[in-house]
Amino acid sequence: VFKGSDALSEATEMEYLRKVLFEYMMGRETKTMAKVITSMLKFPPDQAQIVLDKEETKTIHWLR
Amino acid sequence: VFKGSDALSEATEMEYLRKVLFEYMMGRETKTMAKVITSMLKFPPDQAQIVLDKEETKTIHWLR
Amino acid sequence: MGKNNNHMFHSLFGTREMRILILGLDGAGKTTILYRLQVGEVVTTIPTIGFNVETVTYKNLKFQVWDLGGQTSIRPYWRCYYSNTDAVIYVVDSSDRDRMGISKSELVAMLEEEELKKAILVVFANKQDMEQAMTPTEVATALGLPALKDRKWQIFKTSALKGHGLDEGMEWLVESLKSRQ
Amino acid sequence: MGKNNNHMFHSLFGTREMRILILGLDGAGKTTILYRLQVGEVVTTIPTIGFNVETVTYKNLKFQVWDLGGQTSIRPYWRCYYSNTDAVIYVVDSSDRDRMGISKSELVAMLEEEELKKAILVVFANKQDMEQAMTPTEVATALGLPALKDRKWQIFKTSALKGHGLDEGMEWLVESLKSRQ
Ligand SMILES: Nc1nc2c(ncn2[C@@H]2O[C@H](COP(=O)(O)OP(=O)(O)OP(=O)(O)O)[C@@H](O)[C@H]2O)c(=O)[nH]1
Ligand SMILES: Nc1nc2c(ncn2[C@@H]2O[C@H](COP(=O)(O)OP(=O)(O)OP(=O)(O)O)[C@@H](O)[C@H]2O)c(=O)[nH]1
Ligand SMILES: [Mg+2]
Ligand SMILES: [Mg+2]
Repeated sequence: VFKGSDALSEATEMEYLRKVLFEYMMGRETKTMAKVITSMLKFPPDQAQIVLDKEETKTIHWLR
Repeated sequence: VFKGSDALSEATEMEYLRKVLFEYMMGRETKTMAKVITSMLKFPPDQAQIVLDKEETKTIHWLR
Repeated sequence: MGKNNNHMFHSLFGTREMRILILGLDGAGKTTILYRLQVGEVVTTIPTIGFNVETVTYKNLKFQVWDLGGQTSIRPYWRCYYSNTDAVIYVVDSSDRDRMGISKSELVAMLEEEELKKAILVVFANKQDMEQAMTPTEVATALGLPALKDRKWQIFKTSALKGHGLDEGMEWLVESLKSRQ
Repeated sequence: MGKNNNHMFHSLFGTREMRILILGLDGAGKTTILYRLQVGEVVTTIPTIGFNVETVTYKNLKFQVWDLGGQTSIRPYWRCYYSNTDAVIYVVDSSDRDRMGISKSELVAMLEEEELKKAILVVFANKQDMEQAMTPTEVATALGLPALKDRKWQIFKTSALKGHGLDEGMEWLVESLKSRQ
């Protein structure tokens, strides 16, 4: 993200990221939001996996 | 962020953001991390406040 | 299967929330359609930078409907939403002939994703109220729908503005989802 | 105050974790100092893009010590960490004469922040093992420390590499924190 694209789409991506982060931080749809966040910010695969696994655990916790 | 600065410091900021987000998503020092995130990504003041208030509530919850 | 079992099955089925994505290029009419479905009215929209997610009840089925922003720079993140999706409503601006090719590429890329392998596809050839609109058959051909393999799909001509065609599309979708169970 | 109360007071005091920030320009030696304090050894460091946070126990006091990256582009975010900070260890590369002015500006900006109003300031004039190092007095003057108002501060000459001066600095800090209670 934020590379090799024009200023306008950069602004769009920033706004999109803020929206997704806001939802994540409010605890809404965190599994999906976590995917978007780690993908937009190009988390290294191992770190992304740790984050997504953690989200899975949260969900299982809720279901119990 | 990610504007008006050279490519190198942009890369630094991205790495910094990833690090801070990772900690946040792992549930560590979330109050401080939330401040960094909302500040780096220039959340509108009202949204930043909502996020930080939510973090406060989390803490109070724990303390009880 | 006894009566009780049967009852439980229906009750489970009745409350399970289906996950539906509304996808398509920017300006196709996705957000307009979402709120048409939810509140039955045309709302004023702005380009969606992010998403809208609403619970829509249709024929006793509950849907969690996600309308994702379609602008070029945020399209790559559609895939983050694919997991556990039961159906995709793909919306096309039938009057936007220039971008039909782009719309096809995005559709093809989407259908290749493993997570959407079992998802039902409904295409809305939207904006049929416009003069220069392509017919549903033309749209279907332009998107390469007849060539699709291992995919339950159907195309409908719609006008989100006038409220035409959406009911037919949703009815087909509901029946398809039910018969899939 | 009865015996019990007194005991409780000490026990609370003994377990309360003080929050300390280690700040200063990139390359000043902050990370080296953090791990000197924690494990008593010189570790190999890379520039900190982010932060390190460790629990350091010193004279029965527990500190949560934050070492923040000092590069130009991430310095603006130091302020996000200021809340509830008991003390700041400000580290200066005493041999980096060219950037003493920048170091001063950052220090001044930091001390102006409301959240750090009551924080104790310890300055480490680090890298004293280097030939061209400025003396602590020179560093103090260059940073404008003598002009500070309403601030408990002290400067120490240190070499994180050789392990000189850190103990003296920490001892003063612990006493200052205790007498502040
Ligand atoms: N004429 C006509 N206009 C329509 C129809 N459906 C939607 N529109 C208009 O098309 C424009 C874009 O509609 P949106 O629903 O915001 O489009 P979208 O697909 O959500 O776009 P993004 O959020 O950018 O992805 C709006 O001005 C709508 O009023 C339709 O059936 N006919
Ligand atoms: N000669 C000498 N070198 C030191 C001393 N303290 C640290 N260094 C060296 O200075 C370099 C930078 O040290 P760090 O501790 O990584 O610096 P830092 O302040 O954490 O830098 P950032 O993380 O970029 O903010 C390393 O090569 C250290 O070994 C010292 O007292 N003397
Ligand atoms: Mg929209
Ligand atoms: Mg460091």
